[in-house]
Amino acid sequence: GGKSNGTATTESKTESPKASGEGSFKIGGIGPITGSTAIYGQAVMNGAELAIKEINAGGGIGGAQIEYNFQDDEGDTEKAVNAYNTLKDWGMQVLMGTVTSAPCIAVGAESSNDNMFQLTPSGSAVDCTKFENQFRVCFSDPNQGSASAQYIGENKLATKVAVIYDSSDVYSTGIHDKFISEAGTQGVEIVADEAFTADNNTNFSVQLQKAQDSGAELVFLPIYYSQAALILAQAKQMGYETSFFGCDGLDGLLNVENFDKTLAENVMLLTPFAADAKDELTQKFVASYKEKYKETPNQFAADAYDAIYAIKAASEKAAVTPDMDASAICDGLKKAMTEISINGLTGENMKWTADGEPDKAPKAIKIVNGVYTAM
Amino acid sequence: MMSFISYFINGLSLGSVYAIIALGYTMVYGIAKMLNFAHGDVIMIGGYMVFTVVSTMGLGPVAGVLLAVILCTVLGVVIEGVAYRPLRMASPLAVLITAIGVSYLLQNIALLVFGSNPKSFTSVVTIPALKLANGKLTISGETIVTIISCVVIMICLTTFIKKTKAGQAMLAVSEDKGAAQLMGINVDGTIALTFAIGSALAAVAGALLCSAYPTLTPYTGSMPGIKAFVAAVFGGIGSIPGALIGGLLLGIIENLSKAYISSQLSDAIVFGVLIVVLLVKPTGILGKKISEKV
Amino acid sequence: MAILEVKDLEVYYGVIKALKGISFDVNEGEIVALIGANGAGKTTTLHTITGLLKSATGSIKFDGNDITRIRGDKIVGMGMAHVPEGRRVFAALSVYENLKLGAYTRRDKNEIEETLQMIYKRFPRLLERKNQPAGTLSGGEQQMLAMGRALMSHPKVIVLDEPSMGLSPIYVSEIFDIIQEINKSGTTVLLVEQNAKKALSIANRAYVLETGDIVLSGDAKELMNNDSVKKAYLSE
Amino acid sequence: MEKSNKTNFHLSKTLKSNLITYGIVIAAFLIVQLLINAGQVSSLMKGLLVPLCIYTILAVSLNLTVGILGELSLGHAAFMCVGAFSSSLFSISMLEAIPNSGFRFFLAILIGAAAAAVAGIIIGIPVLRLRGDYLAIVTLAFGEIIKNVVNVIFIGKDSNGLHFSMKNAMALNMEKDGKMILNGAQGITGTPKDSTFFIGVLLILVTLFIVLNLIHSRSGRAIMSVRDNRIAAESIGINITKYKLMAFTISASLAGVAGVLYSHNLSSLTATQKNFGYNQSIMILVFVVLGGIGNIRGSIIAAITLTLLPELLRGLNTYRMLIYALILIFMMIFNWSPKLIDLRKRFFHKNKAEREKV
Amino acid sequence: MALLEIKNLGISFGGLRAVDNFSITIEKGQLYGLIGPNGAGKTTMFNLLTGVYKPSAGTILLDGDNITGKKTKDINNAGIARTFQNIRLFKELTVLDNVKTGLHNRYSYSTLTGILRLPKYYKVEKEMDEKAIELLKVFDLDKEKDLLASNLPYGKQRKLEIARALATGPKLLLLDEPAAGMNPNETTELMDTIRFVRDNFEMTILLIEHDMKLVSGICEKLTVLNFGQVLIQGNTADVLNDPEVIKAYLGE
Ligand SMILES: Nc1ncnc2c1ncn2[C@@H]1O[C@H](COP(=O)(O)OP(=O)(O)OP(=O)(O)O)[C@@H](O)[C@H]1O
Ligand SMILES: Nc1ncnc2c1ncn2[C@@H]1O[C@H](COP(=O)(O)OP(=O)(O)OP(=O)(O)O)[C@@H](O)[C@H]1O
Ligand SMILES: [Mg+2]
Ligand SMILES: [Mg+2]
Repeated sequence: GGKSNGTATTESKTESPKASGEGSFKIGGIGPITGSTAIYGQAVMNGAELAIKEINAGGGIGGAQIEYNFQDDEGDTEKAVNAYNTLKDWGMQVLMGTVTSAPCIAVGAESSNDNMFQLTPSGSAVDCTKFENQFRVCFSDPNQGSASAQYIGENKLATKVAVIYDSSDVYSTGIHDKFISEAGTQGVEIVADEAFTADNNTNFSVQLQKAQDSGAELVFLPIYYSQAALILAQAKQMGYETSFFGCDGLDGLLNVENFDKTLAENVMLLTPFAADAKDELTQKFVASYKEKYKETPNQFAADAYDAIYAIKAASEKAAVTPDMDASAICDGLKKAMTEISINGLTGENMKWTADGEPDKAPKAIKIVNGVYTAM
Repeated sequence: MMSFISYFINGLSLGSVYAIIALGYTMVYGIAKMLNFAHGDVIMIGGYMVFTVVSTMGLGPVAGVLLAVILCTVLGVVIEGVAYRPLRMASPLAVLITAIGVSYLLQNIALLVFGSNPKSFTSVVTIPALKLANGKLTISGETIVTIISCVVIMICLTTFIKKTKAGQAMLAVSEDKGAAQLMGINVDGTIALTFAIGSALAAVAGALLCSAYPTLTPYTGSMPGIKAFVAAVFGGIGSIPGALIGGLLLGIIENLSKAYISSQLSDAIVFGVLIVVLLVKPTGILGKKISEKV
Repeated sequence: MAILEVKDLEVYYGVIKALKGISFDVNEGEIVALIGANGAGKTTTLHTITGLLKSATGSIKFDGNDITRIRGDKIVGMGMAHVPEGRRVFAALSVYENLKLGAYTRRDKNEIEETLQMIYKRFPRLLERKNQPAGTLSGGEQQMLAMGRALMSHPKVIVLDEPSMGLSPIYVSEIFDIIQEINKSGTTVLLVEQNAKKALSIANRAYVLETGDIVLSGDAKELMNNDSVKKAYLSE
Repeated sequence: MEKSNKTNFHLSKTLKSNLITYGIVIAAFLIVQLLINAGQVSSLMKGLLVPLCIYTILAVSLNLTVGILGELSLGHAAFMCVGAFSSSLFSISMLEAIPNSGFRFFLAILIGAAAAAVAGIIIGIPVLRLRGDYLAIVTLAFGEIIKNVVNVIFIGKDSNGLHFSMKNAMALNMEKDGKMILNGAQGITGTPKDSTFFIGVLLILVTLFIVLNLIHSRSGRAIMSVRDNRIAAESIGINITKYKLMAFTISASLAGVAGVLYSHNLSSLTATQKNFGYNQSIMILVFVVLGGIGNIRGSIIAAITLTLLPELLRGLNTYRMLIYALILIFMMIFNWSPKLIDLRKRFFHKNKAEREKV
Repeated sequence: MALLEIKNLGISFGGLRAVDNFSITIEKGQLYGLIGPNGAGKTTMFNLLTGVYKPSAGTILLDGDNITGKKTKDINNAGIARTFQNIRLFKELTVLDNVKTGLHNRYSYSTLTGILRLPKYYKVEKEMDEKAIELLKVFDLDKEKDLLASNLPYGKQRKLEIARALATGPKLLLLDEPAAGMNPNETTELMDTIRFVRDNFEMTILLIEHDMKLVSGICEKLTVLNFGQVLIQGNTADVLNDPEVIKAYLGE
């Protein structure tokens, strides 16, 4: 099972009680660990925890240990604000979150007000980095949308493309909108543009049929892997053979328990992270994640892992200390973020701009023989 | 034309899944007179049971479905006995809210036991798909099995209620529990039996739902549960053939409106049609007119 | 021999004490009437005997068995039938289905059929309307159905809660004839009636209930001549 | 003489009960304010103050439909949704035109209430012909429709004025300087944070004032008579449709007010299953039923308890919602089981009797 | 002119002709009885008269106005009020509020006045209270005015239903088996009350009843229904001695 064993949210590690406040950094996390989006929140919670364990074991941030507290927001804006306030009461100094976009925007209004440093691993909507205390690890949606369109166009993957997206999801619509507007300039024709909603996300027969009827050479799936797994299965069922292309949301596809990997053969995705990547960092991360949480990490876990290391790097750069208050730390980190460069799971030489966006290269990956291979 | 038929057939597949869930819903509603909002979650538990038996333990699909039926039946009876029975004589709304509590409970148990990651479900159906018109149209094995199961279940249930003593007892209990007791009917036993049957059906529905749309999360049951509830109302809640017709219609309307009107608004359209149907026929397609003697 | 024995029965509705410890018995083969004003607790007594209500204290014995804590449906299975106040027919079911449910505890198909025919003979209106939903019957027709349904179980003891309510005069006499007849054929009767005069005229013994207490009891004919009974229940 | 005294007593009894209800709200407000001034209130609690007001208003307003009118509605959150979006649209587009935030918020509340009332009438006219569970399912359906439709509306503003589409953001064809106001499923961001605890409490009091005074008036009796016996109500000349619609609309418009508070408390507004879907509608219904159908004070207490509960359970982390579900089931059985009710009644009765003896 | 004039009224349920070719004329101030065997169609007649069912044939004139096929509430406003064979009270309202609800259309203030508690609210509510208590006193229910209707014993519930019907200020009062479930003493009391109502409220009353003591005691005229059709109409004594009536209805 993918459950946490609870340590993630309880306050202190095995450190002595005086560690809290004075001697250690308090990093808070927010995301859905119950409710229908729990899968993303749990991955972030775990990925960050793993990073924190490593850092603490290695001596912490500039010698100070990290205390970690992750709060559930059920994927809801209101609950996210509650979670934020709970963390504030706990004494949070840095916020790693939230996981999903709408809550991230709501919490952003609070955190900017408090001048609390906020680094979201996966909040990809444009407004998630609206304020200057906000940064993110993942790509923004428009960024992924235009990158996908460019990649398809430049590599001449297809000229006729169908899109299937989740119109009730901020992430999916964000990529979709940009992709559509960018496609034209890349010489890519959108022949079918089909939506589904969160309430209606198991039956894709109509959308696939339309894609097929439109003669699309490629189906673009700016969605999460749980729905993508179903789309692939249903396409197979109806005998529709085409190529599929997705973004970072598709990562995790191969790790769906009991998933028939042959369905995903030749699926392409533009993602900064792939659990099967051969580099040492990824392999180590995947191995320890698997050991601890009994499942393969997806890109949410990787984003969170990187987020924690980015906080570490920035903190050390700014030379902030645990006895500073959140606002002072924020001032330091805001500046330091634009000065650091880290090698993470989701990119090498990741840098940040002052408007909070990461600067890293997406990797195009293709699933061949059931494993990710760089294209 | 070809694509229309194809949309239609896919709608039929979807509808048959709604129908099989609606049968269990309508059964429990018709007899126990309660909206069992936890029904969808019993379906989800059934799905996980099949998954565990088939994919984790490696037994055959028949064993999986059988064990799921047993587990869900027990679960249904336990839920009824522990959560609903103490509220037997209370307002139906109190039971409805308790059912919501049970629904949350089942979802969160599943979340803790099975995790939030979706599982890919191996179909329990082994019949090959039916290919028509030179392979241009396919009716999947799941659809065929689901529709046949629906019809068989519908016939069995109808006969059971019409012809057996237990069935008659159910009707009596649904009308007036006190008077039913005065006939010598064991009211608690009859309601427990109703839940047992409803939950067994939920297990079958779970297996077929997950076979047709092969993914499984702790929330798999909730939306189909609501849709099937709508289907049951559509057909006339409490009416067993109504559940079948309601389910099929719902699936077909949903798919056709997705295809021809808007894929984002298909739910809104389905609900819109439901409203129109109920305004024309306030008790659903096959629902009995409730005439109150003054 | 007492087939039904009630001892110190106390029943509450929430905090309202509706029965304040009543005791009475019914001998096998008797007709016993229970009379009393509105709200005296007659219906409550009958409900408690057939298990629709549970008593706080006291005991009820039926046919030698203690049934105080026994489930209502089992009591019916032991041979007790109840024509409830307000008739409580199964409104959506047909007259025929209602009658069939009356025989729920019986097994022998032929015997059931026999009783059914007997009831149709008694109440030809029910035969005429056998497929009509019971809820659309007129008040009196429903009363007949409630009576017929109770008789379908072929009970040892039948408890009747105002069986003549809503019946036309001709049927009132008819119903009292029927009560006497089933009594003759061996069924013990416990009867609650507003029509005290009629009730006392066919009963062997009677109890008078006042606000949850039995205040008088004795031979029916004697009670009929009791002044206070006359004044309270038999005014002409 | 004695009789008329009794009449006064009767009136004053409901009056007393109402005053207690108002008193509880005001006292709660004052205590919280004192604690805040003394710095005794945690950020979590401070953040929860406005939501508590929102859910209280929702519960009280739904109680009007469920408890007083006697109709089961599973779409209450949809009216909240209408109130939230209409008022947010207003506030965002008037951000510059009306710089006075107090006045702007006042207008926003009126607009939210009015929009929700209109939705209430539009939905109520067809729906209220249905009965019981059929009505419930149709309100649920309407709720889902509203939520779905909100998710496909795109509104943008540029130098040429407002643009509107139901397809996607590109279809708006806006100039370069265009700004999205309502962006489909991505909703509205940047609603001014005008909701305060004080305004929330004020609105609770207004809601209570409307609902309680309605109940104890001629129209209120008519509404309750329809609930208790429709046929009898008709037979004494009561216009059933009118009173049903009246109760439904007032209830909807108060939910709209709650929606205004909601959208002006968070800077991002999206219509999801969680906040405006049937899940939320059912949650509000849970408050009403747990607090006692028709019991206004109970609604308030239940709304507050059940909103605080999951926050208090945060320490339990992944087990949080599991425990919450168990507590909910337990509370329902405890509050509603006829056996337990009897037991409680008798227990208190006994105690009271003993106290009186002494 | 007659207060109520019904001509050739009819309705069927499926194949059953529940009321057929029914005509009756009732003068102002009369106390009129409608009797007949069970299932003869008496209650159905009341339902036709009050708009619960729509007649398939015939006309109903009240005070010269054609009210055939009108809605229940409009018929009540036109001046017909009724009670029900199976009691229909507003169970969760107090006894007093049951009657005040009956007064609904006779005392008026707007909903807004009610919510804002304008002076008019207090004035009208006070008038309503007084009027309602006056009515309750007639039925000796004033002491129970603050009880919930459902907590009244059966006999008092019947009386409350009559009080509520009277509160609407009808010209014609329809009572469906008012004495059902009452003991002889209570029935006698009820007879006095009905007479009192007729005299003091200048009411016209049409009642259905199986209790012959009540029927012969207070009804001036009778119509006997049998199988949906009028068997005989006339003065009470004459009708009750009619051999056909004895055979079909009274027995002995
Ligand atoms: N469900 C109930 N809840 C509360 N009190 C009740 C309930 N049922 C009956 N009572 C009260 O219990 C007492 C006895 O009622 P019961 O119905 O047994 O009287 P009864 O003798 O049958 O009267 P009737 O002649 O009116 O049928 C009455 O005071 C009545 O108000
Ligand atoms: N809605 C209906 N559907 C079918 N049959 C009906 C309906 N309503 C009444 N009937 C039938 O019409 C006949 C007349 O019923 P009604 O209730 O008017 O009788 P009644 O004269 O009032 O009898 P009682 O004295 O028993 O109350 C009955 O035989 C009844 O079964
Ligand atoms: Mg009684
Ligand atoms: Mg009648």
